[in-house]
Amino acid sequence: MEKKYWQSLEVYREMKRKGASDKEAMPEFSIDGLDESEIKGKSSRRDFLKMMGFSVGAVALVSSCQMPVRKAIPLLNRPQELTPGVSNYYASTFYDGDEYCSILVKTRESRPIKIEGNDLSPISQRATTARVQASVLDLYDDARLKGPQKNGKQGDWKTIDQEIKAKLDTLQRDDKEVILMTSTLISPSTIKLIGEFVKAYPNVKWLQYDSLPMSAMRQANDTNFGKAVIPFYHFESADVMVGFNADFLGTWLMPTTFSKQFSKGRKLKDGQTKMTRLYQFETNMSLTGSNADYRYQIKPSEEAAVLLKLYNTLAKKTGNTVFSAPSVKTDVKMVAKDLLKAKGKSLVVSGTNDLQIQLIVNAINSLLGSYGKTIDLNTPVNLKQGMENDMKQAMSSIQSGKAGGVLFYNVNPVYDCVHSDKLAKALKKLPLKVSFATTMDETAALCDYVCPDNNYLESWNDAEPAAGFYSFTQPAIRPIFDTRQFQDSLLSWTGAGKSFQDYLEENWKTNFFPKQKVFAGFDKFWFKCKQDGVYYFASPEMEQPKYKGAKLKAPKPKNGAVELALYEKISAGTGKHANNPWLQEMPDPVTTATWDNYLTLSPAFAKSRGLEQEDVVQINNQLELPVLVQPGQTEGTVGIAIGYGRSHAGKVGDGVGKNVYHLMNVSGGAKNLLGTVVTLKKTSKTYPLALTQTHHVMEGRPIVRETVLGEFIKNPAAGNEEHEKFLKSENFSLYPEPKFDAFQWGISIDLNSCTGCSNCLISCQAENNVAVVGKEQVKRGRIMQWIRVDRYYSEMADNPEVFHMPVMCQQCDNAPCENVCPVAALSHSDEGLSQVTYNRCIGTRYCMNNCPYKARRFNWFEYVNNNSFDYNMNSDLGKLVLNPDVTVRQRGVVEKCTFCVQRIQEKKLQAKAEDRELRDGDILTACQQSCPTDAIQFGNLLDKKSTVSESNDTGRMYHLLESLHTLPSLSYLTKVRNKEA
Amino acid sequence: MYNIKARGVLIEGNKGYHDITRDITNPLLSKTTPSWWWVAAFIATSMLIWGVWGFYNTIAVGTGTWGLNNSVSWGWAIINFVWWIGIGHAGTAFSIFLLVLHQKWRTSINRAAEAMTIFAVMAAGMFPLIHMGRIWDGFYVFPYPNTRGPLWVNFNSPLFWDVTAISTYLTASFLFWYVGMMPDFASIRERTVSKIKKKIYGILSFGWLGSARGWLRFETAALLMGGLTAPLVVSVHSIVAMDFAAGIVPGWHSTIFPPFFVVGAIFSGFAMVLTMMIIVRKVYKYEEYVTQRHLDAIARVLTFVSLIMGVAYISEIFISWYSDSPYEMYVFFKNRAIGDYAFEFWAMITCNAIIPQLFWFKKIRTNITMVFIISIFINIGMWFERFVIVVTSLSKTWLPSTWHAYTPTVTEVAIYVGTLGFFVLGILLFLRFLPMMAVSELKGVLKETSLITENTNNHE
Amino acid sequence: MIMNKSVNVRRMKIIRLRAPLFLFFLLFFTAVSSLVGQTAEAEKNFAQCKACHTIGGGRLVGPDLKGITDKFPEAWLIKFIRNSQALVKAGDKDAVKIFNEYSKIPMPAHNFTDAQIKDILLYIKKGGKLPASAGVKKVPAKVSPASVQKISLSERYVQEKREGSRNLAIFAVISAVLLILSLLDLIFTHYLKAKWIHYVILLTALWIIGEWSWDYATGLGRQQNYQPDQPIWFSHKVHAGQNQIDCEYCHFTAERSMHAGIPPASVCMNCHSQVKSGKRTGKKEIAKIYAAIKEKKPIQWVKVHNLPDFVYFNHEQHVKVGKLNCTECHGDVAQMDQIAQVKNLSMGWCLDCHRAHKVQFTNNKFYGSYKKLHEDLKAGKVDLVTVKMIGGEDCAKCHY
Amino acid sequence: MNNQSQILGVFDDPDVVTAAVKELLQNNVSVKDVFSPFPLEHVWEMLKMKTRIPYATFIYGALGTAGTFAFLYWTSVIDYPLTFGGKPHNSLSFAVLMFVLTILSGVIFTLATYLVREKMWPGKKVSMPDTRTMDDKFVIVIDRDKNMDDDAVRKIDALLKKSGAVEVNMSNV
Repeated sequence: MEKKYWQSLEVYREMKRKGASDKEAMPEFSIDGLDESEIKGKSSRRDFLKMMGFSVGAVALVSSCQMPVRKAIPLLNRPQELTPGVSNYYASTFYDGDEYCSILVKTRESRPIKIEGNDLSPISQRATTARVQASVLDLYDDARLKGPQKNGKQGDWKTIDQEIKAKLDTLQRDDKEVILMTSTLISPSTIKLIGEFVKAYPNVKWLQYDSLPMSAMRQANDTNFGKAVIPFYHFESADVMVGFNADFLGTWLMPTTFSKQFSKGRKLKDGQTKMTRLYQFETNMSLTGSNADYRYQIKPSEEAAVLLKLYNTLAKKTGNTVFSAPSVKTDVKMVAKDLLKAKGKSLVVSGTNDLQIQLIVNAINSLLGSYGKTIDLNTPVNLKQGMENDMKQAMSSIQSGKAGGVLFYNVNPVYDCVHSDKLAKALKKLPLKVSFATTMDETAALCDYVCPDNNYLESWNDAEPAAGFYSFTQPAIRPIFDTRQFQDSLLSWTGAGKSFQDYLEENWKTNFFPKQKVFAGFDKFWFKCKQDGVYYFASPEMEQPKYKGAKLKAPKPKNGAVELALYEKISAGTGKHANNPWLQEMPDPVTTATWDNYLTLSPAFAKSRGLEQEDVVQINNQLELPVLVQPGQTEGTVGIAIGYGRSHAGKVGDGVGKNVYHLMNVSGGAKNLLGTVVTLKKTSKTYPLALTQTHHVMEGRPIVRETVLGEFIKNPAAGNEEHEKFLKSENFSLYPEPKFDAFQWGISIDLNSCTGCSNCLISCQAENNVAVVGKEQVKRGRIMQWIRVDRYYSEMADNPEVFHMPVMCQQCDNAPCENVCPVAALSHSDEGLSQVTYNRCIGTRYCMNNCPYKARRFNWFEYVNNNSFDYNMNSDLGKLVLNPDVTVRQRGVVEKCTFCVQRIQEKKLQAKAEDRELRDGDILTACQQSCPTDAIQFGNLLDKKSTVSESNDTGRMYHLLESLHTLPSLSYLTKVRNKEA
Repeated sequence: MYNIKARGVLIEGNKGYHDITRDITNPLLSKTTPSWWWVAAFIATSMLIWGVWGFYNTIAVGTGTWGLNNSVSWGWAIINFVWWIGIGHAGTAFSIFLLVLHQKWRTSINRAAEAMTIFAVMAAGMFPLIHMGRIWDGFYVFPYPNTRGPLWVNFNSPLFWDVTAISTYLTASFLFWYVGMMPDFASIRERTVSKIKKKIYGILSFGWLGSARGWLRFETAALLMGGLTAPLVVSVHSIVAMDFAAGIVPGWHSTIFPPFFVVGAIFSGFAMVLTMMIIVRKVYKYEEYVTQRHLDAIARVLTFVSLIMGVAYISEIFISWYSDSPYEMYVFFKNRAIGDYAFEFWAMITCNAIIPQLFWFKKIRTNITMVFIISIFINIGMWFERFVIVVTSLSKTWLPSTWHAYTPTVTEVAIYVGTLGFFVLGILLFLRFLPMMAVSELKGVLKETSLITENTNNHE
Repeated sequence: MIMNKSVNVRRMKIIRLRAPLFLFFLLFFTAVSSLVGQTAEAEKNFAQCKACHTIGGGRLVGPDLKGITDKFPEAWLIKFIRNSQALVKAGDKDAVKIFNEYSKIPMPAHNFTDAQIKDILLYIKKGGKLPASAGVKKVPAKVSPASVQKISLSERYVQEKREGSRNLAIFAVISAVLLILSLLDLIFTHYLKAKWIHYVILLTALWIIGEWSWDYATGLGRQQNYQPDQPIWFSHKVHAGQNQIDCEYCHFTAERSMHAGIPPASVCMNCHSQVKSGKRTGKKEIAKIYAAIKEKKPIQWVKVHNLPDFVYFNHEQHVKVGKLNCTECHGDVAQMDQIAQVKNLSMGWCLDCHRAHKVQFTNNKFYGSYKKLHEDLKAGKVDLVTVKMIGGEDCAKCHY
Repeated sequence: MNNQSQILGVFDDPDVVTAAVKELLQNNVSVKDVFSPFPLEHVWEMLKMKTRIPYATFIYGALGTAGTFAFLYWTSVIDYPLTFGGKPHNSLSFAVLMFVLTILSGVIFTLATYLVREKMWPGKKVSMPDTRTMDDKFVIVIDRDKNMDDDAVRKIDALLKKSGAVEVNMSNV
């Protein structure tokens, strides 16, 4: 497989060398007599890719005659040879040091072009997050290093290997410590390999470093259970969940898994009337908080106290030991009542990396008997293994000069550790500094050697996210550049003359294969592993370890002082993917801001400080950030997102926002996002923020319709009275309602399941070649994403309810847009789709005015091959991510969601080719495919048994703005909150 | 006869036929171009050039150079388009309505008014063009047989009606205008001494003789064309109105729009005529042809029309309240009256419905400067009306999440100024090279009005 | 490009002239040969077999022919030689067996007359020796007369179209000049007194110019009759025509993918590992394949049939599902040396087919979903289901 | 024109001309034509001049309506029916276009007919009996045919003078 791609990449490089002489390189596309527009369109269109396709076809087989190509086995199609124009899927694993996800990689002409969730994985269960979706673009990042670097200059592997080996040997001789600093590693084989490496160089000290550690929880579990582990949580089996500053639907630990679990308990499908309840105590308005049934605002410094108060109330009721607690006004009676009611089916989590707090949480959970029910200590999660003390020691030994060398793998401490400046200074003295970074990041820039690692889509690897759950990474493409996998580097330095691929295979042959009984031969087993991408070794049922109590105490809440609450954004994360334009332009689900981080304040607090949106504020008299007024933020606190302010990310990520890692709270020993005390000073400056939404309340319009569980049980159509009214009113129309034969495509969106995570948005962007337009354009209200996740507040109060509503083209049967297009570029298909024909569009924009949902986007500029929009579509490398089945739109045409018509056509064709009827669920739109909560259902409305028809067939179903009688094919299900009315 | 009496003498200073010919044709025949003409022409041209830059910028860089966004995707371009079309109404409305109504006092104004129509409509026509995202594919709007299936156009689209209506209107008005000029060309042909002018006007005059039979057919044809074009005048702006009325945007979707737009058009048109004629009669010393009474007549018409406008505004607001639709009500009571665009809204009300009421006073009506100023105000007010309709409605439609404000950019301004320049330049050329009043018609009315002269004199 | 087109033109002309001659010769000689039997012609013809077969010299591409006549009945052999693929497709056991045994390399079809084949078989039986009796006669290279005829036809079509449009352009220019002249005369120099002449000229000129501009405009962005030079002078006539190689043998993805697929050099090698020289071009062209493989450089064929990039066209849909014949869109490829685009590939052309063409409505279970149409079909409301009736005119069928 | 001469009575007042024409007709002198700087309705009546252009116009209009509908129906119902916003193919909105195009065809063809009947085209050479008719004079033209002897001419001349001609000329064109 991969070899072929590499071959045609040769062609691609050749072209590059020839300069922009695409024509020359592919005469088949030099057509005379094309009119201006088409020629313009040409360069931006899929011809480049087509050409790849063809040459791939050709070269592939040539090469395969010569040298046998090692094939990675795809999941769906088994290609004897690659078929241009047909996509292959490879099961693989996404793991970037923070987040794990099992995925399928969709490749066309052996180019990875899309990431899809892998439904065979028991951990991520076909769910993905925005960052996973966007990761495919990192593969085609121009900032990637093209080869090994020595002192910032391109070198070659041979010499660099020799030099590093030599240095390592010398360091070993005068036994200086060499620190191997990696992100948390979940790959058993890699860990084994590192062990061997350490054997070879005993002076090497391996430590795992997390930019956002969870060491406190491990410690707490160590004290309480004698196991320094992160347990596996089961939100699906909890009736009452209480979160303390844990954004488990957005960013905390395993958002994909937790979203899945969470949504399971809240689906009101087929007559189910039970629904779990979520209490959220938090400082910032997080995604999880916005989905909570009850949300309490607490200051960081109050968290411990509140938790202890909760514990005490519970303890009183259950007659356990009560600890003295400082008083806080937050009322926890109701929570306590519910928790006790749901004893054993309850779960309390805290995202705060603070030992005291975690101890209290454990105490509460054990008191409620959650262990073994909703918390499983015997399947520990292997993420976030970094322990603070190791890092501290490392720092000291680096500073003291005890260490002679340091190797950085998948970490960027110079950017994201608290004392980055100290570290940077200290590094200068070291004789050997090696980084395995894929790009010249802040740390790599200070190293004398950079041995660029492969992108994960080019690598072999395995992973064990949680004990017993294994998962595999296999290359979907040969390394594009002269890069080498980290593990291969280690292997070549230890002098083990084999590739990591063999190493991996051997390791599995010797250590894992024997453990299983299913497969007789290893080859079959290995094939299966690679085909499924995951493998599960059932561990024997074990007794949960006994809980050993510990003294619980809580500090007095600070009063008056402004407390800072740093948080992780869904899009930016820890800043690893800062150079990914898709993520940068992804509107934050809660603030709808793009391209920046900012200071969030509650409206009241802002007013009291005389601050307006976009005013620039000085924090601790140094760092300047603009204000964003955020309802729901706790009074007297401010929030800032980490993961911004990269200086060495690349052309996209550099200088976006400000780096605030140094503001993390290290007072409690472990470094903690919450609780730093800061001072605010208003400046005269203002700074524009690019928000995709400027009005935040519904003005009493029946847009998102909601009810509470009690009402819903009484009447499933509760909160949906408007719909009743609409049905009763005879909608007089001059024309008969349109009828369809065979197919009428429809989507149903369950607003109750949708958490607003916005990952559909990126998935859609990747699938449909949606352009990135940059901050300036976003600010001017010219976003391009076809899906808009609208966010409304119940009112601009201090603790509003939040609604998330994905809005894309509703594919109306009486589409107002179609009527007004003068050139017939919009028409209605026989399958109920509102078709948009880009090449016919002349851009009068009348349809945009006439679309009540404003779901149409206009290409205000040429977004392709345009230096003023220097994102992925402006570089030949970046263009490799484009989906060849979807037109890249030219300047001046209107575009919109097509219900992924290319996927519809593909699957229909497949059905025809296989001479069978189309099955429900054959077609998955991009948004549906990637939805972690299955809120989006696509299918045939004429087929009464299809999932979409069934979910529409409830009292909760309504159409957006149905009173307009546009007859949309896209329907919504009312939101139900589990609240007392 | 009432109106004539009331209006009294149409041509003052006891002129004879020859005087008329002389007065009207001299400016054309004179070799020297007045210096004010050059100055005006220079200013107009420089405006036009700036506009050309605007065009270039839009076509070369993209529609993104405008202030539009995904929510407000129509802006100045459409506003100006409607505004110009409105002005374009004056001419034809003037000549044709008054022709059909046998209003003799049109004679000294209609020619200029028609010229105004032609150039205004041309100016208007530029906006839909430049407004297109892909102007190079603009020909797609024409339903010509092609090899795409053949793929025709969407005949349901108000925009397509627009294209048809406006091009028809332009053609019809132009022909009507030209036919009216043929006899005058002939008289110039006979009068001029310069060989070239003789040749050119000879060609233009189509060999007009002025025989009795000729006049008979001429009159019939002219009357027929006028009669046919009259409904067109109404239909054109009704159709422009349908661009909005056929849309579902709250604030657009309203049945009152077509008549409302037509009235508005006539309003702005007459105002523009007033503005122009006041200047022309000054620089060309035509006080005897465009008399106080003419201006007075127009002023009266304006007063009446502005009342209609006022009613229209009120009924619009009333209907929105009566509809009880939250969306409609939001547009009028929140967004327009007290929203971000309150200024534009109130400016519209004042300029169109209130200020013209000053015309009730004879003092003001007869004070040329005041009339001039008010006419300018009306032009501005009508521009604001279009702004209110287009922008405020779009900026806050159905889903609050999509609400977005709009501010124009320099490119849009440039294009607007450019069209102004184009219009002025056109008028200047017209004044320089074409008979700016219908000579033959003036002669036609000279006799009977001078008869009136006597008896009106008796009256006064 | 233009240069070599004219070259093509010349070659074609010659062939056209020759065609009848060939016919005559052929008839004559077949007649003679059948009488004489076991002539030098057999040896001559066997030259074609030598590429892949030996007589007692072991296997090459194909089997050793020694004693073949004893292994198989003559009738079968004749069938096989004339068109082996047909037999294989028909599922003839032996044929399939051989086909598979010799790594699925098809034996090119040979259109010999029975007599000739019998002759050859005799020749083989005799171990490839000539009896002294047979006098040696010269025989012209044998080209299938039918195909010669057709070549000239199909290529002449392309030629004529091309020339036609060129002439039209010339006419247009001339008439434009006339138009201007007549206008000048009409207005200024009244040289011709009779006005009507002017008018006649004007009208005709306008008409011609209109014709031309229409022709030109519709040709914009299209390339009907486009016949570029290929890096290798590859003749479809020889491969698809004379040797009857199935289209999908080389364009192997046509049934599985949106692209028909341009055959990789390795596919060429299946046969050309043995067939090292061609009748018309000798070793020159075939050598290029070997070169390509040696240098691991893909052969950069020039794409002839191009659709605009905003059109999504899928071969699988048309070839496999729609059961269309390749020639319906690509013209009679089997009769072209250099491939030319015969159809104009305009949207109108696509639609015309979609409107008229019958879908596999009852043969393909997929269409079972169209309940209403099926009822209508039963009720006889519609007699056949065209693509149009199931949304074949929808924009999103091809544009997304 | 034919080589015979004409009698031209030149007047300078529309009403006088009208009177004069009446006078001449009563003395059954055949008035060939009257040239004037602006239309004189009464003269047409007296000379019994008629035009049928209105009928033509009506036909053009009718054709315009029918033609437009035919075209619209063929294109959007028969030739390539596309569905827009759930509207039927044969849509009410045709009315608008039919209305507009009716007027267009009416206007254009009326003008064309007028030009054809008047035999007018750009740059047509004309010779006027008296160019002053383009300015302020009105001219009555009377053909002098063979059988018209001098006193007959004189009689006409006198008549003209009597009825207020400022001058009477002979022209041999």
